[in-house]
Amino acid sequence: MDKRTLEVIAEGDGAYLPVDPDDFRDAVGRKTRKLVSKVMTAEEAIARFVADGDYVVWDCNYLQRGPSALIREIMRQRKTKLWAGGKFTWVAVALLVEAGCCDRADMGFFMGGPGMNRAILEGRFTVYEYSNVVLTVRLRAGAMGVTFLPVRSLGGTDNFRYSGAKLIEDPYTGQPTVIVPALNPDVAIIHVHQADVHGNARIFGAGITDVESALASKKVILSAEEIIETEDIRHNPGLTKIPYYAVDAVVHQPFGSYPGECPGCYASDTEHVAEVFTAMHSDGLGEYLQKWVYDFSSEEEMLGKRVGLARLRDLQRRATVREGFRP
Amino acid sequence: MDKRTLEVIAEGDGAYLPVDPDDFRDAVGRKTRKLVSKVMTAEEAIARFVADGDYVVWDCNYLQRGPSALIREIMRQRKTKLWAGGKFTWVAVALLVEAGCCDRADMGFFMGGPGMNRAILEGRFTVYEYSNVVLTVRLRAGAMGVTFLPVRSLGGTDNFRYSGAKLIEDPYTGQPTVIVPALNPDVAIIHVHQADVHGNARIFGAGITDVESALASKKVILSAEEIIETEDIRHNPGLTKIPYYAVDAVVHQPFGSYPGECPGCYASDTEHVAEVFTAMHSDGLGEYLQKWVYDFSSEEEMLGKRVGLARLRDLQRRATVREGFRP
Amino acid sequence: MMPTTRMMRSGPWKEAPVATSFADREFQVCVTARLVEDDRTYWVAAGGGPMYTVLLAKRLYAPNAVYVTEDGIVAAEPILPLDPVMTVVAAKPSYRALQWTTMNGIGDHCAVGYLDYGILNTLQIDPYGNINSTWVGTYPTVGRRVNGPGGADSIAAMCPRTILMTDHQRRKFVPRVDFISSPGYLDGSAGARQRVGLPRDTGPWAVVTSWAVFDFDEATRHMRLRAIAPFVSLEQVLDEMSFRPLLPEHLEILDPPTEEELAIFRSTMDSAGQFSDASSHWVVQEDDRWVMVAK
Amino acid sequence: MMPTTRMMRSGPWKEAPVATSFADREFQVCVTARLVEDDRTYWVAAGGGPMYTVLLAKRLYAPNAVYVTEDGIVAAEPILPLDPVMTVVAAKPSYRALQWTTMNGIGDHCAVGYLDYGILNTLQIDPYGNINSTWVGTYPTVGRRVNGPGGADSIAAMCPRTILMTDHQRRKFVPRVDFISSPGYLDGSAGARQRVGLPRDTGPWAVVTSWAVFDFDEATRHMRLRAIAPFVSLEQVLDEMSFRPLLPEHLEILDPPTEEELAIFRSTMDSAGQFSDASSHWVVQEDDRWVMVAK
Repeated sequence: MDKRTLEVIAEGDGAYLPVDPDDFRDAVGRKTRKLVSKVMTAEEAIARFVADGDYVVWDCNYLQRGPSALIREIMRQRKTKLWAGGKFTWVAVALLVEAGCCDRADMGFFMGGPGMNRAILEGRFTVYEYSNVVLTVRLRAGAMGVTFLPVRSLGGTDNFRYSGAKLIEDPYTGQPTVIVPALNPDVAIIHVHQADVHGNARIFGAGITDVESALASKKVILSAEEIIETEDIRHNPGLTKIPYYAVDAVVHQPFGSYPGECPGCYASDTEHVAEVFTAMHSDGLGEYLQKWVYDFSSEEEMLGKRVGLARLRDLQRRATVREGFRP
Repeated sequence: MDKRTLEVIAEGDGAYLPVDPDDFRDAVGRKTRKLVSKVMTAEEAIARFVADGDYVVWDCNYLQRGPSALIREIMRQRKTKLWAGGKFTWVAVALLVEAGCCDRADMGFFMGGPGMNRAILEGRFTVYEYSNVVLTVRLRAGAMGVTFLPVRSLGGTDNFRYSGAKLIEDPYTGQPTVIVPALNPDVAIIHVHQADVHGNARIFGAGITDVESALASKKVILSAEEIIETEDIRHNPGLTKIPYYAVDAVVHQPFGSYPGECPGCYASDTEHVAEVFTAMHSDGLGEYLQKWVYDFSSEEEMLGKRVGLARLRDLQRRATVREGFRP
Repeated sequence: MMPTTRMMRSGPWKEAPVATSFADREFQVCVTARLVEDDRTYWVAAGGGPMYTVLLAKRLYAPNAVYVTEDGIVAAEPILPLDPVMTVVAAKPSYRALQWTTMNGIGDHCAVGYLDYGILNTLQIDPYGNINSTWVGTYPTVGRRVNGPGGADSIAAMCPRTILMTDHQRRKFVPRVDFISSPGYLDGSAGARQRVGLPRDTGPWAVVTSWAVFDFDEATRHMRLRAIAPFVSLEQVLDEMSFRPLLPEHLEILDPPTEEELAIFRSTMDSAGQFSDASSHWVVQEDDRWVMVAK
Repeated sequence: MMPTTRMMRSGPWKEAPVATSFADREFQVCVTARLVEDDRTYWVAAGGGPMYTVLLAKRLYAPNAVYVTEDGIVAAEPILPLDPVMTVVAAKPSYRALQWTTMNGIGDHCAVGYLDYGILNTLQIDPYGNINSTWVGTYPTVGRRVNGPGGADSIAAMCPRTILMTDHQRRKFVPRVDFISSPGYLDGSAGARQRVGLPRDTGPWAVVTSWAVFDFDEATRHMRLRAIAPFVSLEQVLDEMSFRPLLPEHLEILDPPTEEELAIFRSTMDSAGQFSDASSHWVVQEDDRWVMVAK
């Protein structure tokens, strides 16, 4: 091709987190490379590494091997004005909105209910429209250190109109091509099966975008079902999904995905799942949060008093499928 | 940004494999989704799936967990006019040029010697300039089904001038950004530790771009140290790197990386490695090919007669590091 | 002849004992399962009708159909029934897969063309197969927020053929969707999808409701009625749509569910009745005629 | 003060017994090892001087320096010595790593800024630290093909600080490289690297040869001599360069290798002598003075 310009055919008008890969590199440059222990409580990790106004992304979700305990701690600490990366997340965004923590979200998939609907119509909560895969592609761009990526979807939808996507003349084929802006969240919260104290982390089973979320985010908080020795990491480096230098905090949080499932460790609490869905659809999330979050100063207290050891044991017993979810 | 065009600031003038993702999708659409056995000999696989003029990419290289046996079979069958993806490959390109199989290559890293130099100066062999990582990024673009990807390297070099890269005004930041064209090779040849008969493949240890090469290529030939049961695959799906539907042929090829190392299986034949380097630098690759390739009708014959069982056993014995290279 | 017609006309179910009492949504799953091609790859929306459909088809009609889900699970042999909503990133639906990858991973598989069919649910659908699952009303100021596209946008954009499932209700078949969450043929014009960057030779292939099956006219890309259930009339079908589909030269009458289809569906998929409870109608056979009663 | 100076001036080697006989290339590795910062991440060209350097530094001066290689091996504790050329995608150099990823994986780690330093070999270098490892002569018609950039282009482009290693020979220090394989400061103008898309705050940081250490002037980005070996004169150093570097206000004299440095290097890295055999000179101490003899 000898033409010297490319046409920008169309652009979405949705706000998006500003794209500045060199600024992100500066933030990464300030993180330690030392193999020091980053183990701390959920309370300390959220207090230190989640600031009001941050863009927060989590991997998986409140019901499925997500950092449910860390999400509850964010609400317990009454963080405000968070921008949520709402890819494939059933109820978490609705909870954060109900708790007053979140005033906007990039949409992939989440459920709302009357509470979120009021927040939208009253202008307390704004949604920018993408899809699950397009949001994971945006995180992938952030994890590659580039400013954007082309995608073969999103074009022609109203998501495109209310997003940060652009339709440009392809530099190589001349055909219309959709591109989406890189996403470098302020903080990623990720639940993993195993991590060492430095943050080298293992995740078993299918997933959404754990690795990309970790590499794309300025701050990374891991909650881990199990803390393992760095010796174990070194004996099978192929199992390490997230490298320690990307990690700022390691929270030892057994049942950190409760009420969701952590595959190979425990099943989901189906009664609790039904309760949160019912609460969401019947405008009862306030009571839900009081019962499951605000009434307790910590996850340990909630699990011990509200769920109870017998119930936790039962959830572990119900995790009958183990193969592939252990080293 | 409300500007409607993007400036193309500079463009390399190197030829590159034409970018046509929809054409690639058509090729992928013609591949079977059936769980049928794709096991065949190296001879049959190369005869059926490597055509004269094809763009051929291999992962790793002739000395390091690469498809060395398949590369020798390509030379044995005297394929011609191949375009080689020369990322991180010590001697393989020089061998293919000496054998008359290859008339151009995209350069990442390879060694030449007098033979290749003559071929270049006499116009029998053309090189287009990239780098190892940029070639793996081009394959990644091909594996994502997109037409190009941005990169934070290559700019300012003479590689850029002799490549298919472009320097464009970034659609999001307005800053100069380098983009490189997607690469969808005609055929990928990849050596793996384990595969089932359908092509579900496991690779252990560090690697270059196995998965991207497989997903980006129209035809995929695997050589496997070991054929395992599909039952084994299903018992640990997290170990599967390459999905069966991307694979056209599975060649059971123990010592398929000889004279290179296959980590956890056998060490490299250091004498052979020295021999091929010496031959390359002293213009002796013709003799090398006669001795190690043309004198034999198959890999089995070469390994049995030229290397010998005792030597092979010794190479296995020298593979003392096993941890992490086994399920 | 469209594959849909061949598939509707003949199959093992012709010889099987017919069910005499079922929800119209159960009928929808059975009919969709009969459209599943063997030896093809499917990206199914995780959970609900789409996943039930491919699981039922694999049991009865297309044992070698392969499906993936958006969490990157390839060709699983799940342990059924699944826990409510626990259809992705969970142990039972992941069981005995051939590969576990990620959402970006499976998005790549689809982008390069390895996934032949998609199966989706729709909240609203228009004559060109555009889907709304984002907003009911006037976006974003009047009405109600729904879930968003989830993985459906990628499936509808990149799979060569997409099967859309929806209840047969007037509010679902609208002349214009309130919001295009996932692309159909857009305005129906030739090349409309490629003009916005979508891959060539992709788009909606069939729409299966609780009462009827539709495809899309090759020339106009407008939705076309192809077949109706034995328990409804053409008038009933059209009356429950807010736009008029094209009509076929020959209208097929769909076969009712078989006892076997329902037994498998009810015991291993809809075991808690969560799916059929949402049906609008119940169908029973009373001396050789079908009677449909609103629930 | 530039880190290079601090590092050259003080260190544990000051107290260690000095070697009295060594190849100038061995000196180069020891000097470079002393420039390695503890608790920093390094992307090293696999094999040869760069890898020897970081391994030697980890043994003696920077135990917590972390290095990666282009095959995606993070923080290995390799089994030494390594087999010839088997420095990547091999078992011994991979041993006890914290992570095994891929070339694209490690490229991402570098692109987002996790890799602080790069260490590279160079065939030709110019006053602005541009590197040629592709072609000697007039590309592509006259002269000789070399190896190509390999991973060096990515390292030189994306690491905040790059250390360049080369033999101290006139043909290596050229006013203009025949081919820019990996970027230095390009034409030396302000913002030259960002104008071609390279990340901010990156570029060559030091050049270490078998005889001297250079850095780059902050204002002009022109190569500047900082220190020379105790066994060469300033004149010898300048005489073996085809361009004249900037000269420092104060010229440092580098400490010779220690016996410990050489013992470790010779026993665990250069055990076959493949590296030092390529040295141009041998250095011996004869009554308190250093004598350098051409090999």
